[in-house]
Amino acid sequence: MAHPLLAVQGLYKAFLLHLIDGRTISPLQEVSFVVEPHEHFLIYGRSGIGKTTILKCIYRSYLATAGQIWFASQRFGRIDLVQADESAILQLREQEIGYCSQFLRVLPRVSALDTICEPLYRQGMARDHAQAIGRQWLSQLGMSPELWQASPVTFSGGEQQRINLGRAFIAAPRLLLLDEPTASLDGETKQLVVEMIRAAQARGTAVISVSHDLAVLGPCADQQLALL
Amino acid sequence: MERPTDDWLLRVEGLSKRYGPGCPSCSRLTGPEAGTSQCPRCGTVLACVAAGLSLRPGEVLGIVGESGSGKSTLLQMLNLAVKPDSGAIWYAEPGGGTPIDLLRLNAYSARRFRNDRLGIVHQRPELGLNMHFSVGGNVAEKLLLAEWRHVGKIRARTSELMAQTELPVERIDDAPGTFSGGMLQRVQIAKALASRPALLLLDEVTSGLDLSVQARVLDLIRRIQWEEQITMLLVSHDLGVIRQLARRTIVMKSGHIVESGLTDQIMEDPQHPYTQLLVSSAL
Amino acid sequence: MGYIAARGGSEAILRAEELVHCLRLSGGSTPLLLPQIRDQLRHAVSRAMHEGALYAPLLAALAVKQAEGDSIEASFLLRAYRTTLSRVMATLPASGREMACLRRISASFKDIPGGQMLGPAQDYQVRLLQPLLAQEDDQDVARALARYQELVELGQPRPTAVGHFPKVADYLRAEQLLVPPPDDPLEEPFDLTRQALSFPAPRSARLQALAQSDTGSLMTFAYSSVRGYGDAHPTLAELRYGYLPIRVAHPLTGLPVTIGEIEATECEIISKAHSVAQSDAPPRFNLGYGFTFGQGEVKAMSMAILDSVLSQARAGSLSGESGPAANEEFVLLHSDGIEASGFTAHYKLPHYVTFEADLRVLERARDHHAATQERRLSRLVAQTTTEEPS
Amino acid sequence: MSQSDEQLYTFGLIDEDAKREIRRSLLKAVALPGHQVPFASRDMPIARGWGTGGLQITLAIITPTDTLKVIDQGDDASVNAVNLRRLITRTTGVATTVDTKAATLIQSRHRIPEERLRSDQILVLQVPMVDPLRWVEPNLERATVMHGEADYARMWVYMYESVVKAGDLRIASQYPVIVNSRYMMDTTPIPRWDVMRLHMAETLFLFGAGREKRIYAVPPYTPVAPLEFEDYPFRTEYQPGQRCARCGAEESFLTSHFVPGPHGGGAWVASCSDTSYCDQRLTGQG
Repeated sequence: MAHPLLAVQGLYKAFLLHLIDGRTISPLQEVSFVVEPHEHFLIYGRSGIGKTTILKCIYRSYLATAGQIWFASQRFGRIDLVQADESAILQLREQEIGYCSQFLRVLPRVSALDTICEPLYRQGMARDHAQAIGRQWLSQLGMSPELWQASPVTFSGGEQQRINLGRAFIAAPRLLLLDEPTASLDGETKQLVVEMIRAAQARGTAVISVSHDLAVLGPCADQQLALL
Repeated sequence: MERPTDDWLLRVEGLSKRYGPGCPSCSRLTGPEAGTSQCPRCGTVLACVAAGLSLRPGEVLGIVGESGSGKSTLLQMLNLAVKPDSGAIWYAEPGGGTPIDLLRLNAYSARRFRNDRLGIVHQRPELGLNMHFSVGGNVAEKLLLAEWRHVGKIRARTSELMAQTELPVERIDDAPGTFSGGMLQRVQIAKALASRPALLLLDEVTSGLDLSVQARVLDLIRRIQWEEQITMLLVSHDLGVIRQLARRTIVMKSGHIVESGLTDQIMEDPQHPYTQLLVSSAL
Repeated sequence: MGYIAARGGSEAILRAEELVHCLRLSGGSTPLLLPQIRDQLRHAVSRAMHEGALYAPLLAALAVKQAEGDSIEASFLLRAYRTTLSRVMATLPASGREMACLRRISASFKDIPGGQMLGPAQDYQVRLLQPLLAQEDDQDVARALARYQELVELGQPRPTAVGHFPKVADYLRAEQLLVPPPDDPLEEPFDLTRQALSFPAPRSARLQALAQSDTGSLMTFAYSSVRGYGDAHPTLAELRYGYLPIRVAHPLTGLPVTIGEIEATECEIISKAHSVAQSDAPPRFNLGYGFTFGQGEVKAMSMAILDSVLSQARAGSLSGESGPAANEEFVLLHSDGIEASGFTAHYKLPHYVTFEADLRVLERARDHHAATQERRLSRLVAQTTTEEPS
Repeated sequence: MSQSDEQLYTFGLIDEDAKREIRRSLLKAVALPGHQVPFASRDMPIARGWGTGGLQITLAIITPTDTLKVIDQGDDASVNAVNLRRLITRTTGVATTVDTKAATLIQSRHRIPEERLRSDQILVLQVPMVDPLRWVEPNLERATVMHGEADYARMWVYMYESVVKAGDLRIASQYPVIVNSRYMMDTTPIPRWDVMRLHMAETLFLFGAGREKRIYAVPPYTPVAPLEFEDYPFRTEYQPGQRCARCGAEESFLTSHFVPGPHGGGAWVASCSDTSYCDQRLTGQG
């Protein structure tokens, strides 16, 4: 393989806060690393050290202040996610890069099934087909069928996180970004997450997770990056 | 920088509109920094200055800004209802049509284009509907301009649209005046969809509605977007509405586009001082 | 075949005309002479002239006589006559400043330069019928003439001012309290007799149309705009009535030559004005202008109010709900008395053909209604029968 | 009387300038079939609304060798027709006729004569209301823009509403048509029976509205299409089995009138509205 799947070079992020007298805060000092296909790359460190900032810069929810993030895209070839135009990013989000936030942000009045299927709909999969896959995922995640048509707004934190993870994994992206995937989960579900990561790797997905939960995710990581 | 795609439906370049005679100081004394779009010297309003944007087929673009920011002027120019002073609105029919500059169409062709390829939903239903005609007649107007000449077929299509927008089909012949605010927005949506437009323009469609009604109208718009994969341009002062529907967002202030980006980036990492203010006020 | 439809025919029309003529004289009273009408029915003559848009007092008196006092008919006769006249030349613009005033009042200031002059005003008359008028004779005429002389002596102006007064509007304009006139005054004015009105209309077209409009219509529109269906707050800057010199350019020298004078009423109304929204100019009053041939004060005032309202409507400086009087098309297209009366009266013409067509359509609509009712009924019957299981 | 008229007035009453202006407007109207051309519209000695538009066109194009026919409601002897004919002949001295075939110039109110008109004839129609869009847009400024953009959707909605509310197209007369696939035109209050006789006709039709100050035209061989739906087609007043009570014509426009009986009472009968057509059929039959 000529290029790694993802090469982060000199990534730096600062926020200029216009409303607070133009003060600048920089949660993330320069960071560089490389992620290979199929790899599980774990970033750990105490909270507030900028772990999430890295993921958001990769996903372009944040605009990096400096550095490059080279991604080996199937659609566009080698592309710098810092500079790529928005429509390219949107296409990459649909087809190649998934993101699982720490908390599920759901659209109100949309059922659990539709929520989990949404990435498949976006990829243009037929509704029936997508929902068949969605149901499989929901039962694997241990969601009882009477909840499938309900809105996740009413779910418990653990249930919401399961939906959140399912949504991220279902699309089988080439790169999956997980933000504290085991937070607010019980031990059994934490193990489920580890299995899901392994299964995704087996299907060809590279995973970058950020966590302070080294005990659970450490053993299944191929590489680790500690932020100090 | 990569140019990954030229696949766009609409491409707007340097679109400007001013009201008033203009003077040499206009551009210096207006804009986001000046905090106004009206020139204090000559009174000219620079409603929209050199706006540029592009829309991919099937995408939803949000335009957010306070009243007077120029977002409605921009929308009305795209609706070919307000003639810009300069700029171009390139349109490429999905599936590889030759791009045309909509501003170069003659009045007749512009009218036809507006009817057949655009749909608009106004904040105030009386701007989009003729209150003297029945609901069915209002929806049928677009079909009639597109030369549908069979009452039976027109009513069948109108009924279909009413069902799609969750309107009671048996009330097809009732006057709009007997409908509630939320239902009137549905009627407007049904009318906008009648010609299967390439682009749907939504102007503050839920402002002024009760919260629960607002939610249902937004759900409807989202569902239609899913089902029809229709390209939408959504103007709102409400970031919550934009967040629910749009994946890319443009922020306008005093006639200028001050920031544009992915909606989550605008929300989580706003760059422009005004956007930061907007986001912080919304949360 | 025994069927012959009722038909008008030439004979009937001629006889109808003769009957009208005879009926006027059938009472056996002394026929009216034109000077009597001109002098004693002054307002009828004025009205025929300003609505007929022709200044010709004796012809107007003839029109009033022929129309038997019907003001719209009299103005119609004058207008139909006017159209046959060839145009010799156009007069130079006449200014009310040069009017030799018989009357001149302002409601905006108590004292105005030159002073208030009531002149011949009916305004303060107690409206009691005067039975003695019924028996006027030559002696009364002589007495009135003598008294008129005395009154004229009493009101004799100082030798310095021969009835020419400065204008209140000029004073306001000098103080920069008035918006500038909307149109370039050098522009060739619109000619209503040569061009069809189209909208938006230039102000010169508006003023011409208003000047020849029906007095009652203008009064109604103006009244509505000040009463509750509009945003007009008029103050009478000045109303003057008197003799206005008329000049033409001498065909050889080009110098202005006075060819005569006309009796006229001129009115200027100022109204609470706002500066136009997108302008840094300070707020100013708006000025509306009214003018009639002869003495026509209510019409001149109504015209000035409407001119002001329409100017403001066009400039977008009206606030609040504005009624029909702020709609230029609506006002100008519906206030010409001759057009309005003609069209209203035309419904006296036969409409057999259109009525027959209407009848056919009504029959179809009634059939449709009956069918709908029947369907509704049978549905009802069907419902009731299904609700009661047999 | 006619002596003094001749001294006071020119041939055709109105002055040559006015005639030229009307003829220019007519040329423009012919060049843009169905389009409303503004003209000054002089004051006439007959009332506004009583045919001043048609009258001005007739006076602007009439020549001393013309043979004139004037009808109202199809009737040469109707009061208004008599009145207009009297004015035109008094100021021009042209020959008049009641025979449609013999006329070179026909001025009419509300009807097109039953006999097929020829290319050497001109029909002038008196128009009360000009703009077919007034039912949906009374404001002329806005209606003019709608004509400019051929934006007739609202008028079509009006037709649709007519079907929905009355079960059929309920416009009786002044039926709107599209002329030459471009402009929507008011057909003056001619009955629907006459509307299709404008289509691809040999004759020049001129329309004059004096009070509204507009002129328009349907030149020979111009397509004229009434507004209709595929499932609700345009229909004329014709009823199968109809028959003129006077001449027995089965294909003509009839109007009803009351005929008193010899011993009091009477009956409603229908006969041809075109009286000269009816009379000729009677004499032809002997």
